[in-house]
Amino acid sequence: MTAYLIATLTLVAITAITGLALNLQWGMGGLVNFGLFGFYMLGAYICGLLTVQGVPPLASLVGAMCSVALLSALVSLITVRLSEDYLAIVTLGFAECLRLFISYEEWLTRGTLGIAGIERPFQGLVPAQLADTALLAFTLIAVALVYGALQALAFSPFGRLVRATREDPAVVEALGKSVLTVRFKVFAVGGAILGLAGSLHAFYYTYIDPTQFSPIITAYAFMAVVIGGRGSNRGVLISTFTLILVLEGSRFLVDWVPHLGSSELAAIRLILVGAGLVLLLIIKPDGFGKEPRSAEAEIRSFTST
Amino acid sequence: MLEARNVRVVFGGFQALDGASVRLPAGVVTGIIGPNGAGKSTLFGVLAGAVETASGEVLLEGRSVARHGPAWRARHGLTRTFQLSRELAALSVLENVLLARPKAPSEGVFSALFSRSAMRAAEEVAIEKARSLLARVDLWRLANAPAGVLSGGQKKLLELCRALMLDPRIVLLDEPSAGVNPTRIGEITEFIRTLQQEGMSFGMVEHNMDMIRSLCDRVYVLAEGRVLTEGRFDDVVNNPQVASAYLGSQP
Amino acid sequence: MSEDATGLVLRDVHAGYGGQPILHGVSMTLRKGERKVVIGPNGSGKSTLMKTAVGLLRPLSGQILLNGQDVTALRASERARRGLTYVPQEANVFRNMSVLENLRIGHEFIAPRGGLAFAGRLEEVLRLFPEIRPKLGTTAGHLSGGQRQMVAMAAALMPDPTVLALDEPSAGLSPRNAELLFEIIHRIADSGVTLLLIEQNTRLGLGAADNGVVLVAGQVRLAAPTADILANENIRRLYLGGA
Amino acid sequence: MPVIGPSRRVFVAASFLVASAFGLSNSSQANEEPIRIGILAPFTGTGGPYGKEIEEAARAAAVVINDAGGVLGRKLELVAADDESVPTSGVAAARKLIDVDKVVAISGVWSSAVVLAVKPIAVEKGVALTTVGSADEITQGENKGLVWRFQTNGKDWGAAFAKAMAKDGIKTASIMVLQTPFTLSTIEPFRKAFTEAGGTVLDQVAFNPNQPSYRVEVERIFSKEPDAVFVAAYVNELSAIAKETFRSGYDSTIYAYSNAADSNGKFVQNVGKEVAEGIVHTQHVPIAKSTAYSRYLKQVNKPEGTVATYGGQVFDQIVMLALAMEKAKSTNALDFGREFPGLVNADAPSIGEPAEALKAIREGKSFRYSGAASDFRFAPNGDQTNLTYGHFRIENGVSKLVGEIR
Amino acid sequence: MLQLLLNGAVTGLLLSLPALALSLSFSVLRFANYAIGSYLTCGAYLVYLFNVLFGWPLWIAASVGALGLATLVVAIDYLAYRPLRKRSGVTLLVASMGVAIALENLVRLFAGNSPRSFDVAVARPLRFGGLRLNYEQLTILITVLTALVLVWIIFRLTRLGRAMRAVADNPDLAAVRGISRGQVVASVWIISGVLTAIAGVLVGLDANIEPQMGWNYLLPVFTAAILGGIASPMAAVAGALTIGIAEELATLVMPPHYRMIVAFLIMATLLLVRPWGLFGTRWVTR
Repeated sequence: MTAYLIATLTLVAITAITGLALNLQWGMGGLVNFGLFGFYMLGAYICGLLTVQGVPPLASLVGAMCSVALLSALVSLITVRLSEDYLAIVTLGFAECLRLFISYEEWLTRGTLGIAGIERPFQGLVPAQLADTALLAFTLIAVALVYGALQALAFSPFGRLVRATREDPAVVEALGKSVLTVRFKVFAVGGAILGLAGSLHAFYYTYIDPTQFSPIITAYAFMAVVIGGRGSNRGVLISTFTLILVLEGSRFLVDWVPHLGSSELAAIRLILVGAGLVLLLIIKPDGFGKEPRSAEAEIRSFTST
Repeated sequence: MLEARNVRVVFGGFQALDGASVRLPAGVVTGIIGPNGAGKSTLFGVLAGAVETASGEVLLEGRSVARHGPAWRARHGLTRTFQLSRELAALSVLENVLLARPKAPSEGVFSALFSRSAMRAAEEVAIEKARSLLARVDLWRLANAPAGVLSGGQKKLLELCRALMLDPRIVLLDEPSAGVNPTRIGEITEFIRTLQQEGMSFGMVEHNMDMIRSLCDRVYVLAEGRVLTEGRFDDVVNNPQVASAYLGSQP
Repeated sequence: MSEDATGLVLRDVHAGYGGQPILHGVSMTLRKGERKVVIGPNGSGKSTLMKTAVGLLRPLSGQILLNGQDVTALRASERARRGLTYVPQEANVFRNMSVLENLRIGHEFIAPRGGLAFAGRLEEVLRLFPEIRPKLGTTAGHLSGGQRQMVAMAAALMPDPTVLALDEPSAGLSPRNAELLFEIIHRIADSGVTLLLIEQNTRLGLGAADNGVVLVAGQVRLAAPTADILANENIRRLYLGGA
Repeated sequence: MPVIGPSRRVFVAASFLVASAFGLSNSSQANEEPIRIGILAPFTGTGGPYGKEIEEAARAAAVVINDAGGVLGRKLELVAADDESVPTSGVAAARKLIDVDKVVAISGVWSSAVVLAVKPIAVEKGVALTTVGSADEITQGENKGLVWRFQTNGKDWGAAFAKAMAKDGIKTASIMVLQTPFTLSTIEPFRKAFTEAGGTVLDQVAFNPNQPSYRVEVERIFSKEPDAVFVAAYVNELSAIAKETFRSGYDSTIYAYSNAADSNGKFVQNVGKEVAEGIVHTQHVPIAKSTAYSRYLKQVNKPEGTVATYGGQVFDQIVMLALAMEKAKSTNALDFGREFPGLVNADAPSIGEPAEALKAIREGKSFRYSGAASDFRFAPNGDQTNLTYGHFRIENGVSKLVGEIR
Repeated sequence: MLQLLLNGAVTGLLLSLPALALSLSFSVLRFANYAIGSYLTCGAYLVYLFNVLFGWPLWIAASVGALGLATLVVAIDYLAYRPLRKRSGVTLLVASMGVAIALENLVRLFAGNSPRSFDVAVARPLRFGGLRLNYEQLTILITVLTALVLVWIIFRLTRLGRAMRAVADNPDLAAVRGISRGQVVASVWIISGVLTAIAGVLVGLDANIEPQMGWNYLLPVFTAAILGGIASPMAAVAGALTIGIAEELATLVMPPHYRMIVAFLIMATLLLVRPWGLFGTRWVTR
């Protein structure tokens, strides 16, 4: 059971990082990145391909973060003019095309066979029995760093600027800030975080293939942010935990309801997951947290008309 | 100072501006009046760089700025307010104003992550400046409130503060008095006059003739995308053509 | 005064957004055929009052009566069917539909079926607004601000309402257009419709009404004939600016 | 098809009695915890159509084993989990099976991608992994004798198609292949064998899982009018492609995997007799004439002659796990995993009835297990060898065995 | 080439019904209903139930099934979307993801995973010179065109259509003009339910009936709707035709498995030139 909890917590942590990245891009920045899973996949693939080439895992991770950040930022240049819905579909289309490319360009990515035997960071240094625990520790550190960095950003003038571009890009332009630059940075930072999450995915599974990456990753990230309360990093952490708890906990259903076939139980489990999600949205309208402010003036009197 | 030459703007077949030319000299308030749909706001959009022109030129301090967007122009001393207030509703009043402070390295990702004390110091300076602006229009008491809860008039004032936070040399005011409590219009007028006397230049679209009369040296009258006439306020309002197109029986 | 003689009554209405009250106990009575204007500084709750009166905002407490019946719990669409129509301040026409369609929509969901025929009403309304007759085929979104205001008012008049509520008709209009519009409002009022008006431009607003209500900070500060309000130095100085 | 004769039945009953007596006499052992085996199957997602068949077969085998006294005096207990046909969910489910349910083996795994993702964990945790996945990579690398494939590998299967075509006199063929590790693994071997036998491959297209339509691919491949088209796909895609081919007016013969073109009769039921007519499929046999297979069909109440390839293979997995544990006298997969080859490769009399085989082990008799899905042998790496492929043709809605390919 | 165009046009028409349903509900409710794919699946299975298990002729089964789906869709709106109506479009989008997961698996629970077909024999194609047109394509062509004309008539010429367009244009104004939003919302769901069910039948005829059938169409449907300009329902049809034909013609220059990339590139380019969609009007938010 402990081993299972460790593995599940690692999963929570990776999902949390993905959720945090989306919270920066969509929660704060208003950029509906439906192609999130594509950047995540790219992170996993770059990291995976580098490690199997013999590059040390940590270096691969950094490489993945940098290259995904760069590519993500480049995509932002193309999409800067698009409004919400169109940005969503263009990023989604981009990610799907990327997945096709990875599935078919076998010379580079080994196609649908995937990449096996990905080395984890510090693999040689920890005994095999503690490998999962070590990875969990590593992942949790990553979550803490990402969370810290995003909180710092959220409370900084940069965070304010990002939220302002979400509210009204034209105003931001009129105030002398380039919306393109802000979006570029948001996509780059978000891309780096997604690259990190993807790399951790590769480390966790040690085997990656194109079928592991689908829009469901994007969907989970959106669920995490919406349930967590848009803009709140703390809320995202709580909601990812809840989300994985629901998803994984429902696996134990099979043990409680023994007289139904497994096909039926599997279906019931996913029905409950779907219904639970809707219910959560209805009964928890504000999510788990609230959006931070960049500056609170030292006055508390608050009147409104 | 700021000049538009023979500007044409077309929106999907509709001629919003049809060869309009205006000059906004330094240190004065230039008024732009005209009936609805005359293209006043479009003209401001062109001057500020938010609206693309089909032809014509925009000169800022003598140089053509056609290829520069609103952000660049704002960094070079030209900013604007909007006809319908565009406050950032989810941000606090203070944040709305702080946003407009001149571009600084402390606004980047790097300083937010690795150079926080410098960032904070810069913030404090900016907050102090924002405080003095907001206090002047009696909004400081609402500094932490989300801008969305302000009334229409307060939003207009917030926009004005936001524009001034940039330390601009020219501000384009699009109907600064619309929706503002009449008693406060006088204060705004005084505020603008003070700033003008300190050397700031303004362009102003306005329907409130009292305000135009007391602030503007020169007035342009726009109609159907063209400059109908220009001149001193009194000359313009006494122009019968203007009266029939725009002013009606008032003053 | 008996209640059947009244068009619209508000009794101790508290209303606001997200639980935050903006109106603090507003009461007023609009008699049949009366023209009433609500004025007051910005943020005093004029628009909230209007939205509550027509049913776009559910009051937190209080009562609203229309033609003697309690309509507090009814939605805007149901109040419209009982004779209260409304012209919002902005976005007051269906932009992507033709002027004729706007007028038709103004009529067909409110007028009782088998009641006044559309064609007849259209003629009557176009007589009030001859300016829009040539524009019937135009998409409403392509009209100028003043023309839109007219189409919006025409649409609101189509079902022959008992009470017409206008939210700042002069907003965004040039002085000339605002005056033209108020000429039309006079025409409408003369046709016998009960009129509730919110106006920023106090000079025009008070000029068009019999009675005025001064709203300050969500409360009625003064309710009096317009002539009295104009004569009240205090009110003039505090709320009406130089106008 | 041999029917279990009376003597055999008596024997089964007898062994049953012996086994229960054995169980009773060792009541202390009978009280012990059951031995748990995880069934990781695709109950939802692309592999959904096969999940039920896999689980039923595993349950049938467990009943047979438990009725024969269980393993080492303990009952087998199956814990099923849904891998949603996706590696990530597969890993999560596998971790739960291993760490929470403490299974000694994970069986049934259908998708090659899921196997490849689960394999590192199984190997690390010392849990046996038996699969019906066909990708060559599954058995490659360090497996510690834990990973066993109950399916032909793609290489042999591809070659079998070439041979079937050669026998049918096919000169020109084209290929439509679903982009998955399993299906792709059959393509190159097929091409090579087919070309070597003098055939010409005209064209090849790959397509993606879950495409809304296959019209484009069908147009492109069939318009060149090859004698045959090798459609490497599962039942969903094959159904859509077969219908599309028919209604587009093309006549090339379709060759497909049996698990797609028969699949418990679902294919014909789905596309209709007319469309299915003449479609050729191959699969390793003898599924139709083995004792173990009959036992399986009887246990799941399916009529004789049903082609349920994955079912047969999974049935074998559970039986083999039971036999291996019994033989190794251990429930540690690192011990019993190594017994797999010995159980089928021995030069000894064949036994197809699981209960009999169990008894033989307990009695120390030498034998070899002859499986339900095939009379297979194991190579040291975990691949099955010595497979015979059935060459079926659908005639009037029924699969007819027209020959065998070795 | 002509064959490719024909096939592409038919595929596009097939896409156009759910795309129309999607943008119809978007224009009135302001959220992109991710569950449209599973609605399609449910529709197909309902019709399958009547057609195969009850043995009714397909067209009767389809009519009853379409009404059944419409009821289901309205019920889902009542249970899941109505309590969230005041919330942002993305919240509703996420809710519809939940609905999609639940519905798809509800189908699985009752119908299992195996592919199924309607009780309709597959026939050889009609030939016009070199051009082949199969019966399913013909059915699609006639059904979709009829449905589109009917929707157009409802939309442009009826009281209900005006009410729908009015709510789409300006919900608050529509309310004060006496239009009951609840009724319009229900009508929109009924129409989109019927359209989606018809699409489900046509997809089932074209390929298989299986729990994932709608999911497979989701991306093309969304692409088509957005390409047309998601808030303008009739333009979604044009978007769908563009996607269908573009994907088909793409195979002339690329391997078929990459045809989505071409469709994507066309879409991206079009959106860069016309950021508000191919035929849509500029989105006014303020």
